[in-house]
Amino acid sequence: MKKTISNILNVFMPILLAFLIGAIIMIAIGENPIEVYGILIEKSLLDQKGLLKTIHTASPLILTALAIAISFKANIFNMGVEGQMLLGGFFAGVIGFTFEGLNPVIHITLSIIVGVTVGILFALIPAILKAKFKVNELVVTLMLNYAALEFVRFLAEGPFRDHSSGYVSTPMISESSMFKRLFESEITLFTIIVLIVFVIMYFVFKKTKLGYEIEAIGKNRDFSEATGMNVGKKIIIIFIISGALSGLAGAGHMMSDQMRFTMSFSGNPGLGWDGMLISLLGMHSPLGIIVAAVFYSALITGSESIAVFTSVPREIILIIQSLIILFLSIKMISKNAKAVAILEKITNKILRKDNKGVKK
Amino acid sequence: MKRFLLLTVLSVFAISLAACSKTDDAKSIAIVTSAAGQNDNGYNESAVDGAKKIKDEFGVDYHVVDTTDVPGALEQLAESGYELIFSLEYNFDALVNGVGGAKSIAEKYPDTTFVVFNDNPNLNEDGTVKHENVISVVFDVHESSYLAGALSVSVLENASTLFDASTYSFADLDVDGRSIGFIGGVQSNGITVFSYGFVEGINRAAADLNVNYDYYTDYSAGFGDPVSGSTISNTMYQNGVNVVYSVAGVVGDGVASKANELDRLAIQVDANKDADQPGSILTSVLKNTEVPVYQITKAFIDEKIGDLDNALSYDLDSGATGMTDLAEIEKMVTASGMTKWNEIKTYIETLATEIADGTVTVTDAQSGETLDTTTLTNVTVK
Amino acid sequence: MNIIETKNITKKFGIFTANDSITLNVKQGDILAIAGENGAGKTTLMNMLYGLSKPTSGTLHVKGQEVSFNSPLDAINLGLGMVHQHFKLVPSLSIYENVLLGIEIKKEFKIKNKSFSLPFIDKKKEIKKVQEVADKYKLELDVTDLIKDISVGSQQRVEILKMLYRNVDVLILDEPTAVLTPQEVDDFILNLKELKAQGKTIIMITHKLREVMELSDCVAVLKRGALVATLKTKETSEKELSRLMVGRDVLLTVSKNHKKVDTEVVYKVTNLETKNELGKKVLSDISFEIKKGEILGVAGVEGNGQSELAKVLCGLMTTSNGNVIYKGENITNMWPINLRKKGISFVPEDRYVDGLCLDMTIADNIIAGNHWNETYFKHKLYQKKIINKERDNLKEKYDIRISDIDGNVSSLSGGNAQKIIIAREFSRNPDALIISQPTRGVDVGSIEFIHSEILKMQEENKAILLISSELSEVMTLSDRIIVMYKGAIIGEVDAANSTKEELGLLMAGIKEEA
Amino acid sequence: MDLIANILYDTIYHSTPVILLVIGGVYAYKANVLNIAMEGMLLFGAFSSALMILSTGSLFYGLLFALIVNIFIGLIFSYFGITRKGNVIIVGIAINLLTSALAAFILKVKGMAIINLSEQVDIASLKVNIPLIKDIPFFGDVLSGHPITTYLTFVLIFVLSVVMFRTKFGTYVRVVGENEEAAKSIGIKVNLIKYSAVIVGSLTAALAGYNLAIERLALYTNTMSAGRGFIAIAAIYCGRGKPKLSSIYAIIFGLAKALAINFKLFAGPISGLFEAIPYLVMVIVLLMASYLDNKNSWKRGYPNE
Repeated sequence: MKKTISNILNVFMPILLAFLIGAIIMIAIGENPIEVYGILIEKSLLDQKGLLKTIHTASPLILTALAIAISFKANIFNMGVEGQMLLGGFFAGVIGFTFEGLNPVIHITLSIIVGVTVGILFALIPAILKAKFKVNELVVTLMLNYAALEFVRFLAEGPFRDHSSGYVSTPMISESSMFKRLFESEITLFTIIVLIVFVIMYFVFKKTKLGYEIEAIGKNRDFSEATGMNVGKKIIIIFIISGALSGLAGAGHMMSDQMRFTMSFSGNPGLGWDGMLISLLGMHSPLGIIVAAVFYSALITGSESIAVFTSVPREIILIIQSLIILFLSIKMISKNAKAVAILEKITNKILRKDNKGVKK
Repeated sequence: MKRFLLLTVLSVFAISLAACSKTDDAKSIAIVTSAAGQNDNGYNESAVDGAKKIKDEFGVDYHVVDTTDVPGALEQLAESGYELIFSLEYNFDALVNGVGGAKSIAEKYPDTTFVVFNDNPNLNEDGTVKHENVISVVFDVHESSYLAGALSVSVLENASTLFDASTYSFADLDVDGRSIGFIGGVQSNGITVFSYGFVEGINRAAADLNVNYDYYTDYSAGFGDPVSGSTISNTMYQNGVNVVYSVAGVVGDGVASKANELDRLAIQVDANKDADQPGSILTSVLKNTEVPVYQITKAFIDEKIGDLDNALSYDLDSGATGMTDLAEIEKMVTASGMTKWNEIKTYIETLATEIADGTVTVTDAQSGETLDTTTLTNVTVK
Repeated sequence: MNIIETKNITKKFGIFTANDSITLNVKQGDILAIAGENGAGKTTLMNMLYGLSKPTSGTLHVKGQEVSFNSPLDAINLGLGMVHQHFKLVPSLSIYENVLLGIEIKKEFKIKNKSFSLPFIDKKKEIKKVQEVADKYKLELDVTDLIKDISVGSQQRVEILKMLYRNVDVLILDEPTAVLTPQEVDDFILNLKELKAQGKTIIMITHKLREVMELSDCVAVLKRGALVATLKTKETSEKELSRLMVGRDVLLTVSKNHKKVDTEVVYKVTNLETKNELGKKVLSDISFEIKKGEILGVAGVEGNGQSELAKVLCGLMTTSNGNVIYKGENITNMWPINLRKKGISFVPEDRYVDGLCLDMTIADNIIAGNHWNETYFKHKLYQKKIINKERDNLKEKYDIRISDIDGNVSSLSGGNAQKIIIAREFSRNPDALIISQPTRGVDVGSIEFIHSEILKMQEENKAILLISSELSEVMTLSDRIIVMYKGAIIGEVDAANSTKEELGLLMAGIKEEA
Repeated sequence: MDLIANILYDTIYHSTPVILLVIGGVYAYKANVLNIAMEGMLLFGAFSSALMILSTGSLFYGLLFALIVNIFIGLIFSYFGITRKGNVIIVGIAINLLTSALAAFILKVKGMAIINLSEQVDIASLKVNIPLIKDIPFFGDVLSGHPITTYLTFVLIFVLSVVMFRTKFGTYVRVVGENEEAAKSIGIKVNLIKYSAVIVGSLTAALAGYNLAIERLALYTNTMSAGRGFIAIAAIYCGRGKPKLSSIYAIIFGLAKALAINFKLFAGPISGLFEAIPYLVMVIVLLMASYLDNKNSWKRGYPNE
């Protein structure tokens, strides 16, 4: 009980504290934080259209967060989710605009396969470097993100440029490779695909041999090697899954949201980095990730509303996001803190009441 | 701890109350800026200046939105009742065509007029207008770039007459100094339109003076990093380039500061930035969004917006594009050089007239034209 | 005169009481032994004496003054020095740098009799001063050697030198003989007696009763955090002490019947060789064979290649030469998973690194190494029921005491944690076992149990390789013993007909001329 | 100036900020704290010095302010990563995001997109022309005409190397990184040493930011750090934390960047790809360093880094 309470507090305290600091900053520049947070919440969660948009925005983020989670869980730092996602999205887009008039099912499937494959291939570079040559994957993936960004920039400016566009952009993907909008909202079939992938990943994490091995490798690499879990091979598998999820995220973002590649395809700080925060918020567990993803994308859609309806710079949300990560990095409340004990008493009381109710 | 929880609960309540009570403003306009943001000291900022002017004159309020989600912002603004929205970002798909089977935003909000810039996406294949409530604005920047090109050559060829010898340290014209550079953010029609006009202007002046010029280009500087502007222009200047024209947002600030450092010349773009590095910026090629914002909003206030064309083109005469008044560079001209300087100014004016009356046609990449390099008799493109 | 007194010292970690109201007096010039099982609270007590932690309640008196330490520095300043069981040395630094850590001598320059210190370290002066002290106490060290190049025995002398240089009067030694050869232990005892003669007071934590009897003047026995007895060494016996420590009579040695072993060779190693990162051979020309139903013991001072041998045999390190043959099949350099599939079990030397995953549940630790087995992962899916059942079976069979059956391994004591490994590896019904340091840091009761389990495996005709730095363990359990020295086998003896002295000489690298 | 001299001059120019990050960053590395917040510290060093110079016009105040602000960031990093034992990678990422968000936010509140210091700073006058050397053909072009921080940087390589290996502080840093328990047992204040090691890095990062924004361009923009902090981490890894060796890797990056920029002009349509080269060079360098490290290893398995 104590552990659960302190775990919950350790997620909520950082969020509250970050919002509090955000409020202080807003007051300092003479704005009304209550109004700003009001718009944030109302437009992203309370309004039906906004809520569906939030869920739509959350879709690729769930995938990048899972991509981060599977690697971080194994104590492998694949910081290259951003790059893998960019390349996956880009090449899914290339398939999207190269073909025209295909059967939508075939076209969409083909684009997704290409996006996923590219994500995997790009993830294999750090994977092989790590598995075969023990090169630090953290630094390599950080470097490769920049290389990937420059590479797609080159492709978007050169070979795959939309000649009619005034800025760096590839042509718009064909109608047949777009995910159709559902319920007059921004939601598309992609969200449903994400949910299916999520269920599969939940299963992988919780119920399979791979999930077991990932947990062991993450918690004690020497132990895993000694008990015959061939860590090198597993590193490659983890990177492949991570890359596939990232590639799928990029492909889905392309085909359900962006429809063409521009230099702001990934947003700021980028779907991969957002995914990292979500994974952290959700403590690398699948269920946690899905809650965190909705919360986080509410922040994103809400921040756009802030830009539209108030004069507070949208960057306030970036500040709040980074503060949340910072505060999340530590345990704010220990299991033995007073607050935990008090809350435990309260919950116990409530639970006991419920129990009585059931018995009667 | 309890206090925290209480605070949250309370704020959520307060928030919901506050948020529900937003009233619609009567007649107010919105400007959705491009990625560079409203403080870019150029393209976006002059649009905001136009709106400010309107506010001062007619009291019509304006709202500026910096966003990464342009379609989302357009929709939210239209939804909340704005009737005139300027969208400065190059992002038209959702507005004009609709994506993923959804209705286009223009169609969804027929009572709102959307103004887009730099392109005309609002045309069907057969040339008819798609949405009556979308106005596209293009600037004839190829023409102003043409003038800038001609000015560059004229100034370089007469540098020894115009300026004090110690003011600039130009590369020797007879060695490799007859070189001019162009730095673009990306390789796209929106950028090459400047470059083509510029190089044609160089060619014109070079031909008139019977000299030959080298033309260096780089279209990969991006729009965000002045450092890359500084380094790329440095390589150009080190290779003998005496004037660098940059069309790449704040990248140009890096170029201008490099020009200042090396005592050469730079040409800026969008707004009048001549005074940023006095004496080092030859001129700025204006893309003055203030003019269309002001004019269109005025039409909107007068309820004559329906009379406007769906495609507005702003040429040299409109004042929305052109060169600056050259006041900053003129300060560098010595007394003895003034005669020559006035000669050059007259020459440029002649060229402007020739463009206006159609004697000279400048390649317009914006409308899909490509540069025919064989016409560049006196320029070698490197 | 009492140089140190503790009055009702209590230390609590959360709800756990590590030291319960301990009152202890140490006379100046005495050698006091503190005996007790692992987890009895010996180290906690010493850490408080040395300023590494603070008592929850109670007071500490040094030389009659009540004191309160905020850091080891305070303890050192009052003349208390400690040598930890795991040496606190920096391998890449030299001896003198380690000794002077924290009290470096800076370069000085003089102007008109006034001296100014520079921020740089005066290496020459440092070497000279440290060497002087080392020579004074006859510690036989060249202080410019790097720690990573010297033997474990020398490293311990460096730790002692560190304290002597700081002029301490009281030396606290935590399990000082664990890493020494029998000969080194004898030298060490002489060293301590010399220090005592020079007026130093010594407090020694140990669970080795032989040394308690041989060395100390008095002995304090701790059990579950409480002081159960303080005795004069002369007036007690090993047997009494062990009963006080464990709370019941303990078989100090298991009896083994040296039956005739089979002639069938199960496990064979020929000319095995491997190198470290610097390209230096750490194993050279290792050859041996193990027959069915035989325990081959590997003795030697730690750091003579035993760890590397175990690593190579477990598949965690590759060979640069040589072969491993198991049941006639060449299994050299196979990955751990394949070795396990072939029916070889491993008990690694460092149980918390290679043997267990502290942050995983007991059940998950139980199936590790067997996780390729379809029973536990049918269609690659986790079979929770089967796995938990297996866990409960083994818990019963191997007498593993667990407070929270679904908890993590980190909640278990050393002995019970080791039993999990033993249970996991022994229950697989392997044909060969590679066992390293099976009872290191394990309480007396568990040692007894583990030893009998090993012998049981022998009864079942398994081929067993037993690597241990605990000489008595190797001697009581093995049939034959090979001794490793500097990465090679220096000699082989028959366990039944050898003596501690004979093995001790081999361990020290001295080979008797035949 | 001919091409080779130009490339070499640019190499020094592009290496300088990375070297600064490296020689400060090695301290945290050696103290066993992976400081990937270098990126954010670099950016904030640039930002705070530019902001201060904008309002006071004084270069000195700008640098001083950057140093103070960066000490503060170093303290935040240390508090979360060391005192509270948060995962330093996550703390680092948070600091990187926070610094760039704060800088962007402040600029927006002040109504600016970038900070342009052309009125306050004259870059040409900041360049130091070394008498005698500047007149030597070729070498003069390469070695002379850099801002003062550049020369300071090359001096600092040796100074900080001496501090690392010859002084008490340097020794403690290495001891803490190698065997924390040993350090504790003789009363070294481990956290104090770690804090100091991190702060050495934040100070050189402030200097690097000052060099990048003020001396080179008289400009600040939100994207100007461009991954240099991560490059520095890569260089530190390759050089195993040795100041001089790591600096050499930083120079390799500078060379790759200089080559990429100088050849871009002649590369035509593929010039865009050149931007990726410096990053790929670092990956290859990492691979080689790692290969050499593990060439003789007979151990299987992957150390937790």
